[in-house]
Amino acid sequence: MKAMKKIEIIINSTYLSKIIEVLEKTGSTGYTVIKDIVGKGERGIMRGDEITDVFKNNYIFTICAPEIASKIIENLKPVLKSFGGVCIMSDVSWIKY
Amino acid sequence: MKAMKKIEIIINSTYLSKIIEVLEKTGSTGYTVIKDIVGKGERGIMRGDEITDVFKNNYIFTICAPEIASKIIENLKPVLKSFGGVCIMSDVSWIKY
Amino acid sequence: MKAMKKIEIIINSTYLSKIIEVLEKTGSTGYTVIKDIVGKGERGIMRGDEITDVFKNNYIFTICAPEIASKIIENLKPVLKSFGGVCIMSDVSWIKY
Amino acid sequence: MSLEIIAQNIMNPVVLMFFLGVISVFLKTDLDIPQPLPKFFSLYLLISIGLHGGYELSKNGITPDVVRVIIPSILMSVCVPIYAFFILRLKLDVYNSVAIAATYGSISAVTFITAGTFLKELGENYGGYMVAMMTLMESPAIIVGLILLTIFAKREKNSRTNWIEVFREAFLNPSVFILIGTLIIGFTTGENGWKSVSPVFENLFRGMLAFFLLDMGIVAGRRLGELKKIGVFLIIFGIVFPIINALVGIGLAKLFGLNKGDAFMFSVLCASASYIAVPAAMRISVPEANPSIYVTMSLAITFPFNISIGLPLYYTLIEKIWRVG
Amino acid sequence: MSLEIIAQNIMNPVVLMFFLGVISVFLKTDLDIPQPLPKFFSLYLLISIGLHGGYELSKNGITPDVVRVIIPSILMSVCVPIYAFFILRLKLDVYNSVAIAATYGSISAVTFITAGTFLKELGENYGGYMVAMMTLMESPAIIVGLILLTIFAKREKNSRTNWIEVFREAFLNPSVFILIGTLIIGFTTGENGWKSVSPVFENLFRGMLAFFLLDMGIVAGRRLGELKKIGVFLIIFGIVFPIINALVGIGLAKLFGLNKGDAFMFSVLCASASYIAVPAAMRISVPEANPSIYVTMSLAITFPFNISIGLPLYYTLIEKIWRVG
Amino acid sequence: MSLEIIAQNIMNPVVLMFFLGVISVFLKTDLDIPQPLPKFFSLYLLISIGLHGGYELSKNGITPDVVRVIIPSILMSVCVPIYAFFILRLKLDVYNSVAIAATYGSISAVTFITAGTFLKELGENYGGYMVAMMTLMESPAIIVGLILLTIFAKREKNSRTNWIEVFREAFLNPSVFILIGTLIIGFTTGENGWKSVSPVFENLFRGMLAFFLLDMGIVAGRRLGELKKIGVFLIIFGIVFPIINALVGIGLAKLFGLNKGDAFMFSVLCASASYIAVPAAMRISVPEANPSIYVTMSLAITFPFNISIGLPLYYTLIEKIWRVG
Ligand SMILES: Nc1ncnc2c1ncn2[C@@H]1O[C@H](COP(=O)(O)O)[C@@H](O)[C@H]1O
Ligand SMILES: Nc1ncnc2c1ncn2[C@@H]1O[C@H](COP(=O)(O)O)[C@@H](O)[C@H]1O
Ligand SMILES: Nc1ncnc2c1ncn2[C@@H]1O[C@H](COP(=O)(O)O)[C@@H](O)[C@H]1O
Ligand code: NA
Ligand code: NA
Ligand code: NA
Repeated sequence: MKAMKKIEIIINSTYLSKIIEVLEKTGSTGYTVIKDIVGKGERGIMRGDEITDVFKNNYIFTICAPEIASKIIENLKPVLKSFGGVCIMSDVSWIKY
Repeated sequence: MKAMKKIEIIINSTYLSKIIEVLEKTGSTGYTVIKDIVGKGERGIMRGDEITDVFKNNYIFTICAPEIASKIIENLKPVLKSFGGVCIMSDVSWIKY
Repeated sequence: MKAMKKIEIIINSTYLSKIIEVLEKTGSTGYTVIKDIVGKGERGIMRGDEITDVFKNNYIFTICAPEIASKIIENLKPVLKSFGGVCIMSDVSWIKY
Repeated sequence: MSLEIIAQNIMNPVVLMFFLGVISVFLKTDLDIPQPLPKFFSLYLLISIGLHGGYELSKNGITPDVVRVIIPSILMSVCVPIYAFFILRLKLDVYNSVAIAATYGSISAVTFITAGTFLKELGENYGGYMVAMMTLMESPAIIVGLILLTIFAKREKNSRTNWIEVFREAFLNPSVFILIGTLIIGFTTGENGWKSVSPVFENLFRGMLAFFLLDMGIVAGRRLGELKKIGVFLIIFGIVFPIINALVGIGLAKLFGLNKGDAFMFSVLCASASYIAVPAAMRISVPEANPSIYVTMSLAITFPFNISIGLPLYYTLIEKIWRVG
Repeated sequence: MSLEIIAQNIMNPVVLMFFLGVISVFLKTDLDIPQPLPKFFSLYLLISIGLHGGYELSKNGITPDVVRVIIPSILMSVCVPIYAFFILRLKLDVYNSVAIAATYGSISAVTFITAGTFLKELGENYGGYMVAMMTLMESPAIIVGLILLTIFAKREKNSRTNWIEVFREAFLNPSVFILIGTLIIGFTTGENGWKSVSPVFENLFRGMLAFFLLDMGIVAGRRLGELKKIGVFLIIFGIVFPIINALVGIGLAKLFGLNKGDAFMFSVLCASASYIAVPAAMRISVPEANPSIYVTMSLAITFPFNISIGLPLYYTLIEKIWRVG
Repeated sequence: MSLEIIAQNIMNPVVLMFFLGVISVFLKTDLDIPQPLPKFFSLYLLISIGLHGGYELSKNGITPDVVRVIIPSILMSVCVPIYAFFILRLKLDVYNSVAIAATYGSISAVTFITAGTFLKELGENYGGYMVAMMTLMESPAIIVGLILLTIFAKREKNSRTNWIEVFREAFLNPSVFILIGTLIIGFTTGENGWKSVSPVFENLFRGMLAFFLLDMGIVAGRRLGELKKIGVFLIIFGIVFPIINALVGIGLAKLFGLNKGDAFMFSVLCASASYIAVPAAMRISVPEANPSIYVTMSLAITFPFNISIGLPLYYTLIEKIWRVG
C-alpha cells in the first residue's frame, strides 16, 4: 500500500486533449476518463446538448506520487485558466499486490 | 489550494431532480452528474434495465466549503430517508489557478 | 456520520464479474459500477474500441467498514495480479439520516 | 380457442424474438441491447402508431365509431385501478396495492402494438382512434391510484402527495406527449404527410418491433428470477386479472356496439399493464412501494402472457360473441 | 409570399416534428433523444446527401452549371463573416463578434437538407454539385474569423492561435470529411453503387430527418430560455442577418446565372448558420467567447426561422425574380 | 485474378466505407461512431443473416448439399488452430500462440457477410445452411486453443482453465446464440415470417453493412499504428495464413463436391479471423496473451486484406478450378 495523490478534473469535453497532453508530458503513469457527463459550474449548466458536443463535460482522474502531483498541478493551472473547469486533489492509498 | 469537502451521492435516477434541488437551494456553487450507472445496495440490484428507467442510478458529486457541506447534508438527509441512496463525504483540496 | 473506507477499482471490462464476485463473497453491503470508460495504464491505452469490448474499462467502487475493507483488499490482490487494473483506497464519512 | 390460432400468433418472428430474449437470459449468454437503443425502438414505435393513427383518423373524420369507444375507455381506466386496489388489499399493504393497481389500470403500448400486428395478420383492422383511446387510458390510473393512497394511507405530513407533480407525471410523460403530438401531426398532414414518412414509419414497423421485443425478452427474463420473491398470489393475479379485465372490456365493447377489430384492441388495452410510465410515476409518488414487485409482475408475467396466449384468447372470444350477434 | 406556401412548408411531418420537440420542452415532458442517436441521425443525413450528390454528379459530369456556382460560393463564405464581424462589433467585444461571425459565415447541413425536401415536394430539383458547394462553404468562415481575431484582438502571448490546429478543425472536422468522402464514393460507384444502398440512404431519408428534427426541436427549445440573456440586438440579428445573406446570395445567383433550384439551395446556404462544426472550432480557438450566445442564436433563432419562414420566403422571391428574367 | 474483379469488389460503396473509415483516422478527423451504434449494426447483421439463412433452409429442407459441407467445416475449425499454433510457436510464447491460433481458427461474420454481398453482385448464390456452418465454425477453435494451452503451458495451480466457463464462452457467446436463435426462427416461420420482416432485415442490409464497415475502418485505422510493435513475422502471417487456409478450404470444398457459391463462402470462413467472440474468450481464459497483438492482426491486417483482395482472389481461383472439373 502506497500513499498517493488522486487528481480529479472536470472540464468541457472540447478540452479533454489539452488535459491529457499535460498528464502525458508530466510523467503520470496512467489516467482514467469518463466521457459525456453533465454538471453545473461558474460557466453555466452543461446539459449534454445532443446536437453539439460543446455543452458536455469529461471527468478525468489520475493517481500519482505526491511529487508528480505537484508537477501536474503546476502544468494544469494555465489550462484551467484558459478553458475553465474544476480540479481537486485528495489522498489515497494505492493497493499493489 | 483550498481545503474543501466532496459530497458524493448515489441515488436512483428517478430522484436526481430532488438532489439537485437541495444542492441549488443550499448554495452549492456547482455539481457534476454521471448518469446511467448501476450498482447494488440495500434496495437490491440496479441492473440498468433497458425498458424502464426505474432500475438505474445516478452519481452526483459536489465540491464545497465545509460550512456549506454541513448545510447540504442536513438538507439531504430527509431526501435520503424518503428515497434511499448513499451519501458520503471526504476531504479534498481545490486547485485554483 | 461514520468513518468508512472507499475502495475504487478500474479494470478491463472483461473482468468486472471477477471483481463483483470478490465484493459479494467478502461481505460488502453494496457497490456502484460505471461502465464503458476509457483510460491509460501499464497495459496500454484502453480507447473503448467499438467493435470488441476488450479495450474498455469499468470503474467500480464500494464503501465499507475498515475491517471489511482489508478483507476485500486481500481477496482483490490475486485478481489484480492475474488480470491487471488499479485499486485505491481512501477515507470517507458515510452520512446516515 | 383453437391451438391453431395460438400457434399462428406465436409462430411469427416478432413474438419469437421475445422468447429468444428470455432464453438468452436462461442460458446466460450476455446478450444485451444497450441503451439508448431500446429507447429508440420504443420511440419509433410510438411515433409510428401516432402518425398512422392520425392519418387513419384524417381519412374518415369523427365517425360514430369514435364516439362509441370513448365512454367504455374512460370507464375502464377509472374502474380497473379501483377494483384492483381492493382485491390487492386482501394480501398487501396500501402502498404496494396502489402501485400495482395503477400499473394494471394503465396500458402497455407494446402489447397494443403487438396486438395490432396480430390483427393485421388475420386480415382485420382497427380504427385509428383506438390509438387515441390508448393515450386516453394511460394516465387516469395514476391519478386514481394516488387518490386511493390519499384516502387510505396514513402518511407523515412532509410526504404528502404533490398533486401538480402527479398530474404532470400522469399527463405529460414522454409517451403520452409523443402519442398525442404525432396523432395531431398525422391528422393534420393527412395522406401526403403519411406517404412521405411511411418508408420509415410503416415499412420498418415489424423489424423494429422485433428488436424491441428481443430486448423486452431479455429484461423480462432477468426479472423472472424474482418471481419466487413475489409469491403465488401475485403471480396468479398477474395472469387472472388481465383475463378478467379483458372479459369486462369485451362485455363493454359489446354493450357499446364496437366493431370486432376495435373490440379486440380495447380488450387488449384493458388486459395490459404499464411498465414504463406508471412505474416511473409510482417511484416518485409512492416510494414506499417496492418496484421489484410491480415492474416484475407487469413485465415478466402479464406482458408475456398477453402477447402469447392472451391475444388469441381474447380474439377467439370476440370472434364467437360477435358472430352470434 | 403567399401564406399557402408557408403552410405547405410547415404542414409536413418533418418540420412539425421540430416544433413538437420545442413544445415538449415548454410542457416539461422530459422527452429526450439520448446520445448517440442524434449523432447517428446526423451521420446518416450527411452520408445520404454525400452519396446522393456524388451519384447525381456522376450522371451528368462537370457541366457549366457546376462551374457557375463555385465563385459565388467562395465569395459568400469569405465575405459573410467579414461583414458580420463589423456589424457585430457595434455592440459586442472582439471574441464574441468573431465567434458569431464565423457561425453565420458557415452553413447548416440540416437546413440545407430540409430545404432539399421542401424543393422536392414542389417537384423541383437541384444539382448534386450543390452538396459539394455546401462542403466548400463550411470551413472558410472559421479561418476568416480567426484571421479577424489575430488582427483585432490583443491577446497574451501564450494564447496565440495555433494555425495548424485551426486548419485541421476547419477542413478536417468530421462533417466536412464525411461529406467529401461520400461525395467521392457516390461519384465513383455511380448508378450501381447508389442502387445498392438507396433502400437505406434514399428511402429512409425523411423518416430519419423527422427523428433528427424532433431532437433539434428539443435542444432548441431548451435554449430558448436563454434568449433573454442574449438581448434584443442579437435576437434581431439572428433573423434579419440570414435574410440579408439570402438576398445577397439570390443576387449573386442571378448574376452568375444559376438555375432556380440551385439558386434556392445556394440562398439557403448563405442564410443558414452553423451549430456543430463552427461552435466546436470556436470553443478551441476562441475560448473567451461565450458559447451560450453563438450556439443559442444559431440553434434557437436562425434555424427555426429558416426552416419555417425562411425557406418559403427565399423560394417565393426566387420564383418571382427568375420568372421575370 | 483479373484486376477487373478486384476493382469490381472494391468499387462498391460498402467496401469503400471501410477505407473511408481508415482514412479518417490517418487524417485525424475525430470521426467516431459511438457505442452502442456499432453493436446495433452488428446485431442487425447477425439477425439478418440468421433469419434469411433459416428461411432459405426452410425452402429446400435438408438436401445432400447440407450434409456435404458439415465434415469439411468441422475439420477446418479443429485443424486450423492446431497448425496455426505450431507455426506461431516458432516465434512466440505459448500464450500468444494459443490466442492467435484461436483467433484464426474461428471466423469473422462480417467478412462472411461482405463475401455474401460480393457473390450476389456477381449474380451467384450460396445455401442458407452456410450460415449454420459459420455458426458451427465459430466456437471449436476456442476449445482447441485452450486444450493446446493445457498441454503446453506450465501454469500455476490457481490459474487453471475453468472448463465450464470456457464452454460457456465458446458456445453461448451472444453472436453464436443470436445466429442459432434466428436461424431457428427463420426456419420455423418460413416464407410468411421472412416476408413480414424483410423490409428491415433484407432491404436495409447493405446500408447497415456500410455503417458497420465505416466503423470497422475507424477501429482498424486506429490499430494500424500498432503494427510496428507487432513485427514483420506476424504481419506476413496475417496475410499469408488466411490465403493458406482459403486454399486448404478450396481443396476440401472440391473434394467434398460443394457447389461454387458454397465453396466460395466456405473458403472465406476458413480465411477469416475472429475479432469479437474469440478475443473476449481469450481475455478471460488466457490473460497472459497480449490482446493488442491478436486483435490488431485480425482487425487491421486480415480483415482489410480479405474484404479487398482476398474475396476476389478466392473467387477467381474457385472460378478456374470449378470450370475445369
Ligand atoms: N463545485 C463543484 N462541484 C462539483 N463539480 C463542479 C463544481 N463546479 C464545477 N463543477 C463541474 O465542472 C464543470 C466546469 O465548471 P465551470 O468551469 O466552473 O463551469 C461544471 O460543468 C461541473 O460539471
Ligand atoms: N456500500 C456501497 N458502496 C458503493 N455504492 C453503494 C453502496 N451501497 C449502495 N450503493 C449504491 O447506491 C445505490 C442505492 O443504494 P441503496 O439505496 O442502499 O439500494 C446502489 O444501487 C448502489 O449503486
Ligand atoms: N495512475 C493511474 N491513474 C488513474 N487511472 C489509472 C492509472 N493507471 C491505470 N489507470 C486505469 O486503470 C486501467 C488499467 O490499468 P493498467 O492495468 O495499469 O493498464 C487503465 O486503462 C486506466 O483506466
Ligand atoms: Na389495463
Ligand atoms: Na451562412
Ligand atoms: Na478462420
